[in-house]
Amino acid sequence: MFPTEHLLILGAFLFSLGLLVIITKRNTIMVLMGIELMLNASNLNLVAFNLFNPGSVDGQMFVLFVIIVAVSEAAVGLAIVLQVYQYFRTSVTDSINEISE
Amino acid sequence: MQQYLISFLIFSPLVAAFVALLLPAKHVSSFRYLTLLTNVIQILVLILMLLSYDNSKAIQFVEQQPWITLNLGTWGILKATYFVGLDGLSLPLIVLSVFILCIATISSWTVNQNVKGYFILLLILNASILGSFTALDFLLFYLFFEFMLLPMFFLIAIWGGPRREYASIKFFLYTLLGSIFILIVMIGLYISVHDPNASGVLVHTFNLLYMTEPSNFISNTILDPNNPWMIGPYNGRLWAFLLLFVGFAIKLPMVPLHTWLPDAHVEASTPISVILAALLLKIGGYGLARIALPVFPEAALYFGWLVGLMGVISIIYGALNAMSSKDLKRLIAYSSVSHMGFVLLGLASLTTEGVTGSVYQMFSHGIISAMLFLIAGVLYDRTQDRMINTYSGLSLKMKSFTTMVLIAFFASLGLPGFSGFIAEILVFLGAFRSNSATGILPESFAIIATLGLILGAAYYLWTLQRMFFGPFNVKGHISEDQIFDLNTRELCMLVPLAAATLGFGIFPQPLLAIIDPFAKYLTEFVLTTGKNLTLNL
Amino acid sequence: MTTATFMLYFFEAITAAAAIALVLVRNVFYGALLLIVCLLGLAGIYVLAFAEFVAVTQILIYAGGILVIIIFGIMLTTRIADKPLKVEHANIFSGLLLAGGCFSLLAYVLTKESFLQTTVSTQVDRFSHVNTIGISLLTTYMLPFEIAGLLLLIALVAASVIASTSKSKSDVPH
Amino acid sequence: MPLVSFLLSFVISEKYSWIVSFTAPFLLLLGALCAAFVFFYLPADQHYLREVLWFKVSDHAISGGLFVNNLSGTMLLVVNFISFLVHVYSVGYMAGDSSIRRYFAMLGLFTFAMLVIVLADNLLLLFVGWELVGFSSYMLIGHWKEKPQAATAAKKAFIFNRIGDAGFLVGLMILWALHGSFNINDWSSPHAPTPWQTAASLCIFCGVIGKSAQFPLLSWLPDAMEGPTPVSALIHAATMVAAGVYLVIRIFNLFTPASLDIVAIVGTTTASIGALAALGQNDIKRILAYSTISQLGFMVTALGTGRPDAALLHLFTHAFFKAGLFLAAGSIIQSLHQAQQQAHTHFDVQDIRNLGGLRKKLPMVFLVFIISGSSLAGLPLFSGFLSKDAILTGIVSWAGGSVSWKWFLAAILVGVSFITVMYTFRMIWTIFFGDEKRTDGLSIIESPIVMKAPIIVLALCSLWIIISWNPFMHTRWTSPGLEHHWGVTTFSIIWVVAAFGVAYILRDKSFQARILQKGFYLDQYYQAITTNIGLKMTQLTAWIDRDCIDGLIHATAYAQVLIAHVTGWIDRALVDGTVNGLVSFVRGVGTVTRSFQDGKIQLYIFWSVFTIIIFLIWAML
Repeated sequence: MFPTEHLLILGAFLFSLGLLVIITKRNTIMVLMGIELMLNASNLNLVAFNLFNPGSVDGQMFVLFVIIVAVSEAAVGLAIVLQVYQYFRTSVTDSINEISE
Repeated sequence: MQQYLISFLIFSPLVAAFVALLLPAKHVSSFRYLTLLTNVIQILVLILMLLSYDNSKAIQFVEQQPWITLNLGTWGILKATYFVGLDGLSLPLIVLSVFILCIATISSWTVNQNVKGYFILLLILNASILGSFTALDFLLFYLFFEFMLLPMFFLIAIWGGPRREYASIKFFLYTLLGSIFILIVMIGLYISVHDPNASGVLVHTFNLLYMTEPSNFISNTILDPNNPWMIGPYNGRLWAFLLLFVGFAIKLPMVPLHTWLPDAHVEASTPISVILAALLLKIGGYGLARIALPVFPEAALYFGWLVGLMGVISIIYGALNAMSSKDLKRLIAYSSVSHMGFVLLGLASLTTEGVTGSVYQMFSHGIISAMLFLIAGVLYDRTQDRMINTYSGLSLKMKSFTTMVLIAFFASLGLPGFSGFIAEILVFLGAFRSNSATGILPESFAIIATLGLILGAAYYLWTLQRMFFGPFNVKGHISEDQIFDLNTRELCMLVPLAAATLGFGIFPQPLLAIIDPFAKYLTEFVLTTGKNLTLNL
Repeated sequence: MTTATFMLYFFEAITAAAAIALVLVRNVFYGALLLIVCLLGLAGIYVLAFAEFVAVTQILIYAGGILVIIIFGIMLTTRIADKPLKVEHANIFSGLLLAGGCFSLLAYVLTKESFLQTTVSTQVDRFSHVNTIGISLLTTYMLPFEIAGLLLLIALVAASVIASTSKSKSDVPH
Repeated sequence: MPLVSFLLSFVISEKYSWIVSFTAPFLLLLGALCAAFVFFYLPADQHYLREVLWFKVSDHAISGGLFVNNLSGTMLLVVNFISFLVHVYSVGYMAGDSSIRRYFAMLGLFTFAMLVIVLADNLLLLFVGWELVGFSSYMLIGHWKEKPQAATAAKKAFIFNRIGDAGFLVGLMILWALHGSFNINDWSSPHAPTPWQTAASLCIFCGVIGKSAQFPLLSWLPDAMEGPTPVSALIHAATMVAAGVYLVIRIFNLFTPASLDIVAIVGTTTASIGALAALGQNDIKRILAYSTISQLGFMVTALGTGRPDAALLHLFTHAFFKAGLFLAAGSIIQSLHQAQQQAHTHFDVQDIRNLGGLRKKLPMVFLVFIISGSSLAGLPLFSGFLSKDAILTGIVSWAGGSVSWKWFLAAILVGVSFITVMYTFRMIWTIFFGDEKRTDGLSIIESPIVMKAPIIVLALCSLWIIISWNPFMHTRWTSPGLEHHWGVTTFSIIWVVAAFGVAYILRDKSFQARILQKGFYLDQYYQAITTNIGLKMTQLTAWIDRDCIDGLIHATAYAQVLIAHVTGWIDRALVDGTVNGLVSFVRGVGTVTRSFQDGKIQLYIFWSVFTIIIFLIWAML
């Protein structure tokens, strides 16, 4: 008996924490980390649900694609953060609110 | 082809307004020429119509198109038609309107502020005036009637004088009040009248011709002649007549309801004053003669004395007020009140002379008041000052202007040879004969009204004496070189008007021949129908 | 309790602890390190959940790739290297509310559903997964795979392009 | 014949179109000749009528027609002839005036309008002419419009006329209601006197009172002397004021006995007031004006006594001698003006106290004054004597044998003719005899021939020959019904001579009673009436308008605004109060939602996720 529910609860927990990070942290990079955390939580869920269907690897395939997307996202996101940083001289999100001005 | 001529008259300014809407606002003069072109086309069409008009027939150039037909199930069918036509009442007014609107356009040449909007409003006004003078469907009439208010309000409120907001709002509220009264009656009539030609189904109609026929009223409705219900001392029809009377009297304007007029005139710019005095006031008289009298003939007989009394009061009161005015335009406005009192008096008399005189007076006052307001405008253009006390001895500097003023003033005070004389004498004759012929007005009304003539002479001559005679002098900030004689454009406006008032004063027959059959028909209809209807009191 | 179960709990605990620490920590650099711990823990869980290939990919890409990028980013955005980049916390209440709500919701759903009855066989061929994945990547998931490659390419090019054109706010003429 | 008359009117109007002013007298001459032609070739007791439809109301056609009989033929001649002479005179008198074109145009219009009155076959057309005469007289009195007095006088004249015209109009209305027609010939047969008929005739007589300056509307005529003197001669002596008399003669059938009595009383009153006032005046033109009023009173009295023929005769003679007097006076005024300009002195040349002994300097004018003045005074051998004699004869026969109030009127009239002699004598004496006063030392040149000629012609017309070969017989003119009364004639000769004597004795006395000078203060009364009643009325109406009606409207407007405020308060306090809770809640939401928009990404995320969660919770529960 594999405690699948553990994985699912953990996924939910990680997802919530990722959300928390995204909302509370004021640094852009930390926000990106929070996103990574949430992506991983979903990956964990995919893996866990894949256990219910032993013959197939569809869930794992999805995990792979998610990782690829995450990579792209991280690359582009960090590039933007760098650019924003050089533009505003800060990586604090609330300071970058020129859109509202 | 003939039947579309009226529609052409009404809609050509709308089309022009639409075209003007599309033109870029910076081509200022294009709007002026466009409006003028529209007016000229209208005049041409009108001449065409006059040539084919037959004095002996009743309503001509009729066009009737289905407009609104709503099936209300058990409530019957609501039917309003696009129904226009011309008869001896509307034709003179249409002639007057087209003519005056053209003059007003020429007079608007000096408008420089927001030209596009101004001329578009002017064109809309043009269409609605013509529409309300030709409509034979109550709903259509009311639509045009109300529609007139809107451009007028803006024309006063945007292009007016210093107190224009006050004046325009006063104008608007007053007229709106009148409109509400008319609306109430219209709804009542709509409920009470059915179309006799509709077979089987109950068709509520707005057709004014059907409304005049007592047999077309549905029994036991509020305005049914045989309806015994009373509202207070009178039955529904008498109330309805009173409401209509007040509604149109505001527009006319009659004395206790007239105070919007001086303010509106003083604040409005010259062309607007011209249109207001020459055309809009006529809607009141037109409405009374077209709707109130024929639809409620027995009420017209019953309240005739009231209408006549208010007319007499207007005549005297307006003249007295004119005498006390210090502002030239205000004086003219009050003189309008006084002159429109003659219209009331003549209509109330219900004699052929009286009614003919009323319509003639509407026509003649249209011409004369247009001229008077143009004169005031000429002076205002020069000096921005209309106070009578500011000037004296203008005749020495402005010779042709003084000639025009003399013509206008004497025409207005009813000198023979001018159109006002014919109108007033007919009204007097009718009003005096009314007692022996119809028993509506006592003779004393006509006699008291002659006081108006004396007062008219007094205030005009006094003004002449103060402003134009004596040694030349102007007060205040006005320099002498601001006073110069008429230019060609002003002559172009004033001379045709002067010629018209002279022409219709010396040769009244062509116009009278148009009006007379209508007046005869109206009086006979009202008298016979009104006497046949029992008055439940 | 089998070793596998123990290992599972262990990795789960590590992951959860690292995630909680990530939330609490103020230093961004520490945060990145804690994220690595968290991701490694997850990789362990993947191994235990019979997803070896995913676990390897996780370690390679996340721990090896993304985290390196993140740490580079941290270092590039820290102006003075010796002063650690501190992070202020904001919206703590709303964040907690949201996260709590989210978690309780998900937990409620999870406990309500009856996944637990489903028996998961542990008797699976341990290496058949990599095989299957390889085959399905080039057959069933051929198109997504190619697109993913393309996406990666685009992302990389884009990232380098974005990062290369540097402009400061003070340089921009207003 | 009618074509000629038509042409006549047409010719006169022609001049209206600003042809050079010198053609005007010529055209008038043409007109006068036509009139003479008409007058002499018209068979007696016949009339000519030509009608053109003017306009039509219902079934009543109102025509514009020309009607010529003996009466209007005479009038035609008088009007045209005097008008012609005045035109000629004006060429000299008005020479150099800047607005001479307007002057002649208005003279032409006046003559035209006068002819309309004379020739009209219906009362409405007559009324048209009546008013036009008033208008042109207004323009002519106010000709020197830069003079404020002229403008005031013109206004006064027109308004006084207008008051009369209003009465006329009422009369027209009554007639229209009675007969449905204005045609004068329709009433040729006397109707049975009804109250309405009396009313109608009296109302029309109101018009006459206004136009012919009868009591109580007489005070405009002296003021009208502000106009150019030829105008005074033409309009205010010869023609226009006589139009009233003519009108009564024309529609004499309409008058009932009762109304005729009133006419007689009015006439007598006017005659006496005019004569007395004339005695007290110092301005030469005003003397003449009051004398005109007095003479008009004579005519009206003659009418009232049922002697239209006598009235017409007096009208006829009066037209000539009064026009002559006016023109002569004008000639004096002009000569003196010119002399003044040369000598650079200034005094009022119209004030007879400044004049004296002019008979040597202006012999021709003196002669004319003597002739015309004698005629005015009613000395035998002059036309005035004949016509006055006719009137007196008429009044004596009217008064009848028994003593009644009618004799009282007769006595007054006799007294008036006495006073007439006195003021005429006084005027002539003061101007032409005695010592020269202010004119001393001025070299006075007589007027040019264009001015002299008309005066002489008019003076000649004042001789008895024009009227009748026998200087004591007037029967050619009067109707057969009026017997020539030698007793009256004799009496009047004696009476006039006696008056002459008295006047000579009293020649140096002046009658400076203020009441006479001011024309019995009539003006002051009118002033008081107009200012007290008229202006108060206008102020009252203005006040009503401004304060009552507008005030009411403003009050309603304010009430509306007040109600709006009250409802607004209710809205705020009660409705809004309940809503305000919501509002503050919404405001909270608003600030929250505002944060959606303030660029904080994390809050965006928070809210979107929050919403999703809320939605999910809602979806699951």
